[in-house]
Amino acid sequence: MTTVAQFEVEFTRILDETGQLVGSLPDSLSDPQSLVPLYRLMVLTRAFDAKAISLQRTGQLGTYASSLGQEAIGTAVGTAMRADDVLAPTYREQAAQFARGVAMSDLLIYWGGDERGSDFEKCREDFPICVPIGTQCCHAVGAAYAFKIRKQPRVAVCMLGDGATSRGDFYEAMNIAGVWKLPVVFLVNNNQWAISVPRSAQSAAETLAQKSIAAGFEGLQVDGNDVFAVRWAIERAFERARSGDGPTLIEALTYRLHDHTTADSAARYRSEDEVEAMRQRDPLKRTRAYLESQGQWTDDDEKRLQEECAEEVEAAVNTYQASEMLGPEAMFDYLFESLPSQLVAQRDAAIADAAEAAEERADG
Amino acid sequence: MTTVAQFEVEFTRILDETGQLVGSLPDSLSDPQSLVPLYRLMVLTRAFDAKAISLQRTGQLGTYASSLGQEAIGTAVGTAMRADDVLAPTYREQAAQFARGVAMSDLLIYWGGDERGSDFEKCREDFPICVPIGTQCCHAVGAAYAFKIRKQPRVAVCMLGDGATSRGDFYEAMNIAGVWKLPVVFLVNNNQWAISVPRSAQSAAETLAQKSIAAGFEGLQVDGNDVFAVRWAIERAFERARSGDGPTLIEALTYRLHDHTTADSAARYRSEDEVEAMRQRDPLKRTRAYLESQGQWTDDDEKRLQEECAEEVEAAVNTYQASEMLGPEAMFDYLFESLPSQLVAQRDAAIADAAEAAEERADG
Amino acid sequence: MAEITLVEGINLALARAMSEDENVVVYGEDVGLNGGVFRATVGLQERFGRDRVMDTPLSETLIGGMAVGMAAQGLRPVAEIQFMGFIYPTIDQLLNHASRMRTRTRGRLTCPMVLRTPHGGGIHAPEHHSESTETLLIHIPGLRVVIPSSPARAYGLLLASIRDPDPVVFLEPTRIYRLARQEVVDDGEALPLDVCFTLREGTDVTLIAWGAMVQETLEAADALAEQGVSAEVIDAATLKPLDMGTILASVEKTGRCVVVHEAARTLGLGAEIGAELAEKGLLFLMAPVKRVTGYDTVMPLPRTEMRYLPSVPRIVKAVREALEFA
Amino acid sequence: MAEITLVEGINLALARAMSEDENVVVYGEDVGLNGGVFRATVGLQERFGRDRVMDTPLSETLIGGMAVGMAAQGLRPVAEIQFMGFIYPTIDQLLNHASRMRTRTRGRLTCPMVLRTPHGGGIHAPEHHSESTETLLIHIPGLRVVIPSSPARAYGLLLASIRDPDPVVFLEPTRIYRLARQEVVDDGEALPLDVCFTLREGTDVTLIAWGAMVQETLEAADALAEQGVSAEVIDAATLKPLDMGTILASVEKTGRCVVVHEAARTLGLGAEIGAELAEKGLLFLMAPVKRVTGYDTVMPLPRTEMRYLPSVPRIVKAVREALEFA
Ligand SMILES: Cc1ncc(C[n+]2csc(CCOP(=O)(O)OP(=O)(O)O)c2C)c(N)n1
Ligand SMILES: Cc1ncc(C[n+]2csc(CCOP(=O)(O)OP(=O)(O)O)c2C)c(N)n1
Ligand SMILES: [Mg+2]
Ligand SMILES: [Mg+2]
Repeated sequence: MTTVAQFEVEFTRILDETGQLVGSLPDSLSDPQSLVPLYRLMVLTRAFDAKAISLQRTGQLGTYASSLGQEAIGTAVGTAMRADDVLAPTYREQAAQFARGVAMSDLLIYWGGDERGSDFEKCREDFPICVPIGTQCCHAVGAAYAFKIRKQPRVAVCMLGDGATSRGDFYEAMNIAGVWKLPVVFLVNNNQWAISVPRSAQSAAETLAQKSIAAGFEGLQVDGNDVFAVRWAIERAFERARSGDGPTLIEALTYRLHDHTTADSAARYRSEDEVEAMRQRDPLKRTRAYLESQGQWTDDDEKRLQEECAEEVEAAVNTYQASEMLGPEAMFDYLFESLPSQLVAQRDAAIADAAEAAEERADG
Repeated sequence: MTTVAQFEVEFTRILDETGQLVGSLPDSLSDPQSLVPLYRLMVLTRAFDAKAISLQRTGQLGTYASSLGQEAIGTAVGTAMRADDVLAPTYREQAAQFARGVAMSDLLIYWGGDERGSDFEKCREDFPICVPIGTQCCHAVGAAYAFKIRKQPRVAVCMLGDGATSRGDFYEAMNIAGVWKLPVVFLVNNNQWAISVPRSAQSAAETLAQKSIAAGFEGLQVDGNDVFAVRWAIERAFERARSGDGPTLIEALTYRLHDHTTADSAARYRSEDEVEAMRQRDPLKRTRAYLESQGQWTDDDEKRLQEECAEEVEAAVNTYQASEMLGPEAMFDYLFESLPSQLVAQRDAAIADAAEAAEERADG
Repeated sequence: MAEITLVEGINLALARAMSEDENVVVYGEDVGLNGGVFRATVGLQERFGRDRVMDTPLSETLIGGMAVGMAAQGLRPVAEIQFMGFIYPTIDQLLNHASRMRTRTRGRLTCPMVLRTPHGGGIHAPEHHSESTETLLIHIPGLRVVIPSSPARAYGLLLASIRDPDPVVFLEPTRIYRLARQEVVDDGEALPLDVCFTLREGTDVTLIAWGAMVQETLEAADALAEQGVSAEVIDAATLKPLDMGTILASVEKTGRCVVVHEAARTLGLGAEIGAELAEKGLLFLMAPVKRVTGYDTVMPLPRTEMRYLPSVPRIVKAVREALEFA
Repeated sequence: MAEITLVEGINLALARAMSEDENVVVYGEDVGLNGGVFRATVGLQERFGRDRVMDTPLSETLIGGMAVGMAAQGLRPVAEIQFMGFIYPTIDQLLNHASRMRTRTRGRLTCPMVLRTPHGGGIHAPEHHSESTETLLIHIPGLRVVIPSSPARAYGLLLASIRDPDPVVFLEPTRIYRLARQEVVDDGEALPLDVCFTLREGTDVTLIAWGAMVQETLEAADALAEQGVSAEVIDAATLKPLDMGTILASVEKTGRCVVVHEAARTLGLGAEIGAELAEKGLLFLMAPVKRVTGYDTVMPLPRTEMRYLPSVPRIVKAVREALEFA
């Protein structure tokens, strides 16, 4: 018997639960001022989530998936990316999308049930939110391939959940990324739950980071509630990707504090004790504590920030609520670059039906 | 940074290329007489392959996939299995199927284009040959689940190729096998090629054995041209499975000496030098050398064996060639347990059309 | 006798089938402790144990394929795909294996499995959660496709599907999961898997629908009745094999046919019905066969999804056109 | 001007498209050095390099999904699935993403991809290698489905498919890959993606077919001509969107229609044609619309596969039945 391969998976934390540094900050964050925007984005995301939930509860928004407790991950990823990188997000990476320049109103429009919410004004090459779990992995490697053969120093970032790591897509995408050395980063938001299925029932793998071993490239684990650690890991992965060293898998350990979505009741399948314990690991709390300890943050700053965020969110809600309903022709007008003549009759009928329905509503 | 997981992949060889033992035989093979049947099955399989190829070349058989050079794997696997275990084979595991009791004539009937070739008389719970690559992995775990909840000490064996390890099915099946601790063994016949795609282009993973790390269970690598090593590894895996310790992945390193199938010309994409070098590692040659060195085998034995095998194969060919064509009703009669009335008209039409066609042939 | 909803009818049938036959196992994503995202499997894990009601990892290909292996061993897997929009990875296994295992092995191995999945739109669900792509399944030889439109038919058809010795895809119309209550006797009586249900008799036109569209169609029939039009309403229910006998007999009587489905028009099941009428109905068809369907475009997000779905006015209009044909 | 086969027409179009537009990349299993198991991509890797002609790992889900990502970046991926029987894992990506990317993002991202795959039976190939499941693709809104039946149409339609700004599935009839040679001018002229081709004019009956069945249908038309029956033969070619205008005009002229396809009967494309005729043809249909198709059963293994496929006698018989209807 000879040993023909050996692997290790490392875990990294820089900022502990109490807000103490237990490692060194990445160079990009050496200026203390650079930390405030990270904290700000996390707070904004939390304010947005809270508002979205309340809109949903009052019938003003569709089903919504909160990122409560997981804001550090998207914040680190989104702020580390360059403008011309490409993000392939799930429905739970609001912070990353905001950092990319997606308007908060667009996310509301999307969850309000309107396609225009995916027509981002900025980051126009980012993929829209991906609902079919894991399928975005294939898109990310496709984009990464384009970067590679065009010799562009760009990276595709694929975000996915712990549940998504059980999908064949994830594995097939990792496998080709490994063998073609594609500039792509797979970032697993391991929030311990896939709806009601706990991480332990999802895979016997001791870590999700080790799944990249199957594809022949590095996987690492970080504290996902530590925005510095996630930044460190993703920057390292970007460096590898941009210098032609191929993909990286990052598992960010976090916890889904909220129900899966507004359509879910987590109380059915997990204990409040567990959730309460996890609240102590809150990424915002520890970042604020650190900023305070560095003299970078005061209660006044906090108060001002909370107000600013509330205003920004409110403005987004207003934009959302002012958006008019799409016309019936919209079902047809983006299906193909130009509508085949075969569909013209259907389009006409849809327009006529909508008009009749509107008339009836006016009459009735 | 803390190390949170560590893995190793071991390679095992017991019989080297020259026929020398470089490790110890598994207990089940401690009686020298027990080795002869292994050699016999390998020789029989090779004789069968050669005949099938010649039938195909002369228009008497459909496309055929030879197992030339890979006979040790199926031999070890098939002979290690208990009668009530279940095999989920590819199209290239003739030796395993023969060991299971599949009639040689059935394989000819199958490759001759007749469904009855999958209606094995023995091993009636084995899956038929699986052509859509990797899909059988899901079947094997399904069967293993039945064994588990029924508390039967049975094992499902899933055989697959190196190419198949790139399919999501393989990974999804491994993942659930790991987390549910299913009594299943994944045996990768790594013959270095998936049609024209070399192992190196299939995955960046240093070994295919390590792919099980993604699913949280052990993977090991063996010399697939060493029938003793494969037997050792599969017996070990069976023991684990039967004692509730779950799945094992075994990568058996071998080489596809023949074209992918009779429809392929490997000369287009690989050098004769490479093939020639690999011929030196032939599993039959080394087993015979070992048997001879142990005084278990003589030239006479060899001659007799070759004759016996030729006869057996010939008998199978006769059975195959005597098989009559299925009637047109056969298209319908195995679709459902009982044919829905909706299909009766189609069945009648098919029978009538076949009768008319026969008449026309008779007339013309 | 209790008044129950359609989704409760599903639950009742599952429990019944599980208590009758220990080979029945129920699995999928979130079907265990959580009882399914629509509560269809609620209570089953507690009652029948974790060996028989299993939460799987998030692996749809596997969910489809594992059933084939289980069924080959004599289990009766009843697998759930959480929404129809996520069923596509199972097609490989349904088409290449489940529907063929009996044929391929001349009956040596069989595949008595059920794949359940919520079907259709109109519940303001997120993207990809409102699909009605039954065509992709109906076209597959060797597969049965079933969809109920009432609590009683949900109970009876699901029982039949689980007991059937061959693979069945069982679609569940989410929009009417809880729309109405009906008395359902838990007597273990299954319904046949190859007949349509004539829900209302009529003489002027035959309306054919299934799943949630049965509701719209019955309402349209009501509206038409007020206009003096007598509509026969048929719930196709077993989409494959489809009971064309009942449909042809009805259209022979009424002379007119309108098919209603939320699936996209092109090659929705309405196409098969229309084509059968074009072959067998020429002597009695008095009007064009109309199809009121989803458009050949993507199901819109919830804010405008109702524009996509057939509505009572659209159905009434099509019937009026058929009646006015000359 | 060379006389080439259909598969050579494919190869010619691929080479043309690649030399015209550096964004075109060709990938799949064995398409590189090996030139494809049917030789459709032979020589391309040598000519255009390994960055543009790539052998992938054996991962069909990925093959489908990666195209979506490439296309979003402005590449024009032309992916190959080795046989149609292995296309099913791509349906998830085709349906949930490729066909919807433009709609979902209001045109911000698009998906100009082509998925090529060999189609159909009759070549005595192993199990799962003789499929004709175009229905599963035709039903998907936002997807084009194309199939040629001659070398020239292979060349022109494939060029059009690659240049098209939206996703196209391009089916290649293996049975006629090398059946006949035809002069094809490599002039970069594409054919339209939404019109049928009328291959032969006639007055008594309209025969509609596509892919390899065009050959059988033309032979049947010959046989019918000998019997004094004048058949119009239409190659549907672009199965989605289907040019019903040409078909309706033809049937209006002939009064009779027979559709021929090797796909299973139920919800084969013949169903859509039949249903359209049941809606729009009542005033001119003189006979039942007949469908000569594969049966609703599993494509048999090669020894008996010809029993499954429509044959010249089956086509002729259906036409005779239509002619004798009164
Ligand atoms: C392919 C697919 N299957 C099922 C679902 C339904 N579903 C939505 S979210 C979810 C769980 C996802 O878990 P995970 O990947 O951990 O992400 P999280 O929601 O925890 O962020 C499921 C099963 C889906 N959207 N897509
Ligand atoms: C899903 C699927 N894709 C493609 C094919 C066509 N094909 C047949 S064998 C083969 C290569 C398989 O390679 P490997 O798994 O290494 O097995 P081997 O043939 O080398 O034993 C391919 C691509 C197939 N049969 N199934
Ligand atoms: Mg999760
Ligand atoms: Mg191989």
